[in-house]
Amino acid sequence: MNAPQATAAATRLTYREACKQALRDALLSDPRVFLMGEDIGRYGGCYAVTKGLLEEFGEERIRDTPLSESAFVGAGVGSAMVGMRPIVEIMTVNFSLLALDQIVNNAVTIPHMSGGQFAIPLVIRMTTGGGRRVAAQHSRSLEGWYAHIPGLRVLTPATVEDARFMLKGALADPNPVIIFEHVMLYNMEGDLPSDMKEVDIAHAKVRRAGRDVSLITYGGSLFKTLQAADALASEGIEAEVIDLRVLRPLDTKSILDSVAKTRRCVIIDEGWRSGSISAEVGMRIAEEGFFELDAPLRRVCSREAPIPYAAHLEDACLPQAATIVAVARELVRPS
Amino acid sequence: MNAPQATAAATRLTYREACKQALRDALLSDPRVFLMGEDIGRYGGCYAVTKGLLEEFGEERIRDTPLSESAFVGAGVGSAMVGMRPIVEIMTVNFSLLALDQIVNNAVTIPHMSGGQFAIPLVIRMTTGGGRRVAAQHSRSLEGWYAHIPGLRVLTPATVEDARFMLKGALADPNPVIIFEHVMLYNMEGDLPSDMKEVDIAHAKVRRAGRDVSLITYGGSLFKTLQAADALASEGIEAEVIDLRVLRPLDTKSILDSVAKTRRCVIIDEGWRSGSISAEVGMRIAEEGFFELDAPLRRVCSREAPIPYAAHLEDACLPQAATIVAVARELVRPS
Amino acid sequence: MIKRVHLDHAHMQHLLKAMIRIRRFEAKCVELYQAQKILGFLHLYDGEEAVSVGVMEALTQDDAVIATYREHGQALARGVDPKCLMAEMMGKLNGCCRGRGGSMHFFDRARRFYGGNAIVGGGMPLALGVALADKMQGRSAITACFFGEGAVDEGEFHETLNLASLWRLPILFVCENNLYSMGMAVERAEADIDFVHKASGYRVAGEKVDGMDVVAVESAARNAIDRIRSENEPYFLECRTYRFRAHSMFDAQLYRSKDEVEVWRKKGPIVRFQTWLEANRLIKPEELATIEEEVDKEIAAAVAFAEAGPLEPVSELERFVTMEEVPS
Amino acid sequence: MIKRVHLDHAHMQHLLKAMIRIRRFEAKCVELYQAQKILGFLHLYDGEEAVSVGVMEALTQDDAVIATYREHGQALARGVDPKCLMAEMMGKLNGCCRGRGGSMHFFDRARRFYGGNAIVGGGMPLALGVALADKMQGRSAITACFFGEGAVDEGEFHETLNLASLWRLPILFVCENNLYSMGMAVERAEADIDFVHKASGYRVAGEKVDGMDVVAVESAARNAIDRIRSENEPYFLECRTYRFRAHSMFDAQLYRSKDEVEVWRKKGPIVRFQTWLEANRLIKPEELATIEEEVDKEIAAAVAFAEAGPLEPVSELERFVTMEEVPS
Ligand SMILES: Cc1ncc(C[n+]2csc(CCOP(=O)(O)OP(=O)(O)O)c2C)c(N)n1
Ligand SMILES: Cc1ncc(C[n+]2csc(CCOP(=O)(O)OP(=O)(O)O)c2C)c(N)n1
Ligand SMILES: [Mg+2]
Ligand SMILES: [Mg+2]
Repeated sequence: MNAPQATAAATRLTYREACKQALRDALLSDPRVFLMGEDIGRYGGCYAVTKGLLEEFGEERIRDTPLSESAFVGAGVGSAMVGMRPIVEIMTVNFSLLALDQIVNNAVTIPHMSGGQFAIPLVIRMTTGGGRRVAAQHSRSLEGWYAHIPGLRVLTPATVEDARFMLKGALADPNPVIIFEHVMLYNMEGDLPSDMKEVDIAHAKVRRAGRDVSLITYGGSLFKTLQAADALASEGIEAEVIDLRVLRPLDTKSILDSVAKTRRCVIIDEGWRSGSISAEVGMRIAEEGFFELDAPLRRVCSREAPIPYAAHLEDACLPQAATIVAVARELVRPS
Repeated sequence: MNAPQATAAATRLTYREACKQALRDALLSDPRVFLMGEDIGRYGGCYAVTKGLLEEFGEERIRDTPLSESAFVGAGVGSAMVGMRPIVEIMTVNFSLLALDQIVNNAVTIPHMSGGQFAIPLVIRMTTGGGRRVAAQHSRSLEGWYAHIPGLRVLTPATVEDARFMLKGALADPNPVIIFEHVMLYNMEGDLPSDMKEVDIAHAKVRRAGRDVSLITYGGSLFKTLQAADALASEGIEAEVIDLRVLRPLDTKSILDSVAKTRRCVIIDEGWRSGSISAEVGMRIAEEGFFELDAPLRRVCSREAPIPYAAHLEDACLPQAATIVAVARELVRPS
Repeated sequence: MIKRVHLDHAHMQHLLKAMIRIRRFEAKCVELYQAQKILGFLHLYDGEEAVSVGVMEALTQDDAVIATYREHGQALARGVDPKCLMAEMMGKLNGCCRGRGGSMHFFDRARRFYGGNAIVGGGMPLALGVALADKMQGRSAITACFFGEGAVDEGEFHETLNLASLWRLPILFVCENNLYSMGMAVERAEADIDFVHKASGYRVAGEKVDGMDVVAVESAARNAIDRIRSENEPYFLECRTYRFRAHSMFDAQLYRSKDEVEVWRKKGPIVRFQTWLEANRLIKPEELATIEEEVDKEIAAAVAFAEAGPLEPVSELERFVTMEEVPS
Repeated sequence: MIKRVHLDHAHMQHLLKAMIRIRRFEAKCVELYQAQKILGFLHLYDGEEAVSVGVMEALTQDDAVIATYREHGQALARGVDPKCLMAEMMGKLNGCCRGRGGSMHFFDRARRFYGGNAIVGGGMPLALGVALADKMQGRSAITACFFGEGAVDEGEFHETLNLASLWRLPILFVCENNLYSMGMAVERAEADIDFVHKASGYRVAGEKVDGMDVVAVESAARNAIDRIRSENEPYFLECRTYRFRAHSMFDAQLYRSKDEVEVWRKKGPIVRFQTWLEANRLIKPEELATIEEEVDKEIAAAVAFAEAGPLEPVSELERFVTMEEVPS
């Protein structure tokens, strides 16, 4: 899972390191920024993202919390109402279920319900996704759920660039933003152009241009999809790969533009199929791009089951490049 | 919102009364059944559904719980593992966010993750929906979210018949089942054929046959949709109204059959549009019924905002018959 | 006990008036509810006025308040303009939340009133954040966090008390123990109804006060706040009180007897304080009449303001779903 | 203290063997992990063996167990077959959950072992249900609910203790206080580290026991269970213990010193009990050798069983997502 080699004017670093630099930047550039979460301090971060920040910024700004997801997320909301810029880490999306009341009933509701008296400039980071052999309760992909909630911005950095700079955009947003970091990406290396200072947090991005079929995806599935696109290219099928990047608000235009060109579309999503964000992407095409389509829409999602521990079963649950290739091929050249 | 008058062989009753009779039946016919929830006993039920049951069945079986959604839902899961048939009431879907960890991480996960050692025959009842002028935190429609979770059955009784008999089917299901009762339906009256003993909990139902457009809906929006169909009929447009009844597993065949006939489809859903169950319904059509479609898919959903208190604003947020009519008309006879 | 309350003539009248304001404001709300000008839920504070009035007296304008969904009294006692509140009750654009929040969701940024919250216990974690932000920004404000005794059953109570104590946050926890959460009597919901003892399980000090005695509440709140400042840690105040009316307008009150309610009514905070003032000749009949008259005028003005208020245009429905900037 | 433990020769050897079994089973797991035959998380119980062994001794086969995600020891002490556990660790079809659960999710219906749970605190509400169902069905079983001290911070702890007490459920709460939740020292996470006091806030009686002393734990558990039965209410047992190894295999242990670990290691439950037995000539060197040999054989057999086990066919992946019937 390596991106191309660094060019002269670029630095090579891991996704993990990119996340950390982003946090460090934020702490350095704005005294209102502080971090809260389980084991972000002394332990050094469950995925080592925050390692060293406690030593650099101290306990006031790098706040280890007890196992109290609801309370510390709510504390983030409250502090955001009173002028701070909290960055709250929930170790994994699985545990965020315990904090959902604070996110849904408070963070995203108060600005509107108070008639605009309060903004909630809160950033929540959490990991998502499977692949680590840690079984059902630790492997969910629920970012699609969050994309259902008005008032939230939902970001899914898939590249080192996005991991490095999406946080900056999120902090500049006066609204609650959730950043989903896919667990399997932390060790991935990539190049960061040295003149890069920010990325936009509003648009999808074409990661590979193509004319025969659109492969729309995000997060942890991006590299599998790019791999699939390479394989398809060797068969003469030119796939366009769209990285959604932002699950809410969805960048419908980029989706439609691609489909208008390719007239065929496969959506790849690590969430369970039914009611996933891939359904929404497809539905938007069926609503607004219907006459551009030459073929039925297709999805490659996770199997609709709790993700098992055994490696071969987990692999069978998650979207894989081979499946993407097969589905796209069948769509372009029906057998 | 009244169904046609009672015929000779039918009883007229409210949806509320139907829910209560269903609970009474269950308690009478199976000693393993018991109820837990906030204010279901002494108070008589927040919506008076359980009124009288405490007096009839006693405190052991009608268990008032403290305000501890996570604990008493979890208690339901545990007791279902050990031979009971709990029916847990969560007052409204809004509060179910506090119990989501128990539902997602335990109730639906344990059967699969334990390799089939345990079933969780748990029924959870909750109200859903808007229309009562109780503002954002009490008016959500999150049943679509639950429909995303493998292992759950999600039922949305919209008629007195379904309110009366879906519970029986739910209790016979060895898996966790959530029944969503729409708050605005409790006072609705309807006829119950006196020879009726059960309803199926696997299939959608055609509530009105038609050839020009399929209007697919469920729960609280059914009657608005039927009203819209009547209005369309007066304009010469014959709409077919499908009541999904079961949001998970979706009855894809009934959806596709209807669309194959009408070739046009509007989905009506009180959930927020993006990432709603209506997206899934649409996506299934776009995947499996694409070549049957003559027109883009359409949705009528709630506005993507927290639901405000003020009546005119709330009404503007929710799907209404007039909007359904307008969208369907435009689809059938583009202006 | 009363050591910290400076009970001069003006202050006594002020306390009485504040309670009467709440009582009459709500009586008017009931009328408007029956006339269907107020819709949805209506949770009356009738009987509990001394709690908010007493506690708010002890706060300064710099302090912050987290309210419950039964917050008419909390908002009025905090000094939120009755006009905006009444307009909010009636769903008008000139309401404190543009008519979007209604009875359960009053917000007033200027008065640091951080919202009614319709999720029981849902406001408690917010209190942590408000207090933490004040502390981190060097303000010496106190956050008064109101909650019913029913909220004590929720996990969020537990997590919040622990964090508040651990982080030594300046929070005054105000438990409005009116003995019921909807129809659930406190001893049926709580294994231990000694809340001060429960608070000690988080090393949060506290005390129980007669929530029907406005002076006692104010005094206890003043002491509590002194202690929060001197010890640099949160404090827990259980105010024993009682709700005279139904939980909301839909409640048949099957869970308690009329007699029980009657007994409590006699101990009501207004009747008690007023009787005491009268018995001790601390208020003249004409002063009382003036208070009542002024309150009635205020409320009439609030109703007029609300009636005259426009509705928010439907075209603005989506405004503030996302904010364009952080208000300052 | 030891009054309820019948410390005869056989029992002493049994306790020692049970602890050694856990220790060696896990040592083998580490090897297999390094060989990448076990994947994912691996949370070792190394140092805490006395807690599970002591508590499980006090249970009968009719009693029920709710475990944590650090449950190798809990499962072995409960008598779950090491073969099925090892196969589960290796993701095999002959594992106790067909290889679907792995290290954090052992289930064994026959032994009333209701699951490891990877959500901290997530098992506690289940304990309520299990105990309630037993009670309602007229069984006199006890439910032993294990949790780490980190789970005490979660709202579910609070809600569960309250309900257990309120409904007088026969639950033995076993708090495995190993002083850390991942890298969070207990005194940094809990405002009040006197857990027995905290439990009293729910009117749950309890006591603290030296979790490094297997006999003390067994004795305390037996007394606790007697009390649960006689008083018809739950009981809280805090077992002070220590985790000798990293939290999981990914932990650099920045949060504690090597010295601290070394000091605790010397107090380890096995070394301590074994030394005591030896010093008092209660075990002969050849008996110890036999125990170790038997355990090693058991584990070798478990590994062989696991190695030989097939993988679940991918075609069965969706089996049991929904059940076709309720197993009986
Ligand atoms: C999380 C949650 N569960 C249930 C409800 C429904 N409910 C509204 S008020 C209430 C009782 C609250 O009692 P208490 O906290 O004592 O406040 P009081 O009404 O007595 O002022 C309940 C159960 C809710 N709003 N939120
Ligand atoms: C709800 C939840 N939050 C966070 C985690 C991540 N996590 C796993 S174990 C652990 C520490 C648990 O500590 P404790 O309960 O004391 O058990 P111990 O590991 O010490 O046995 C944490 C934070 C989790 N699994 N579940
Ligand atoms: Mg109360
Ligand atoms: Mg621990």
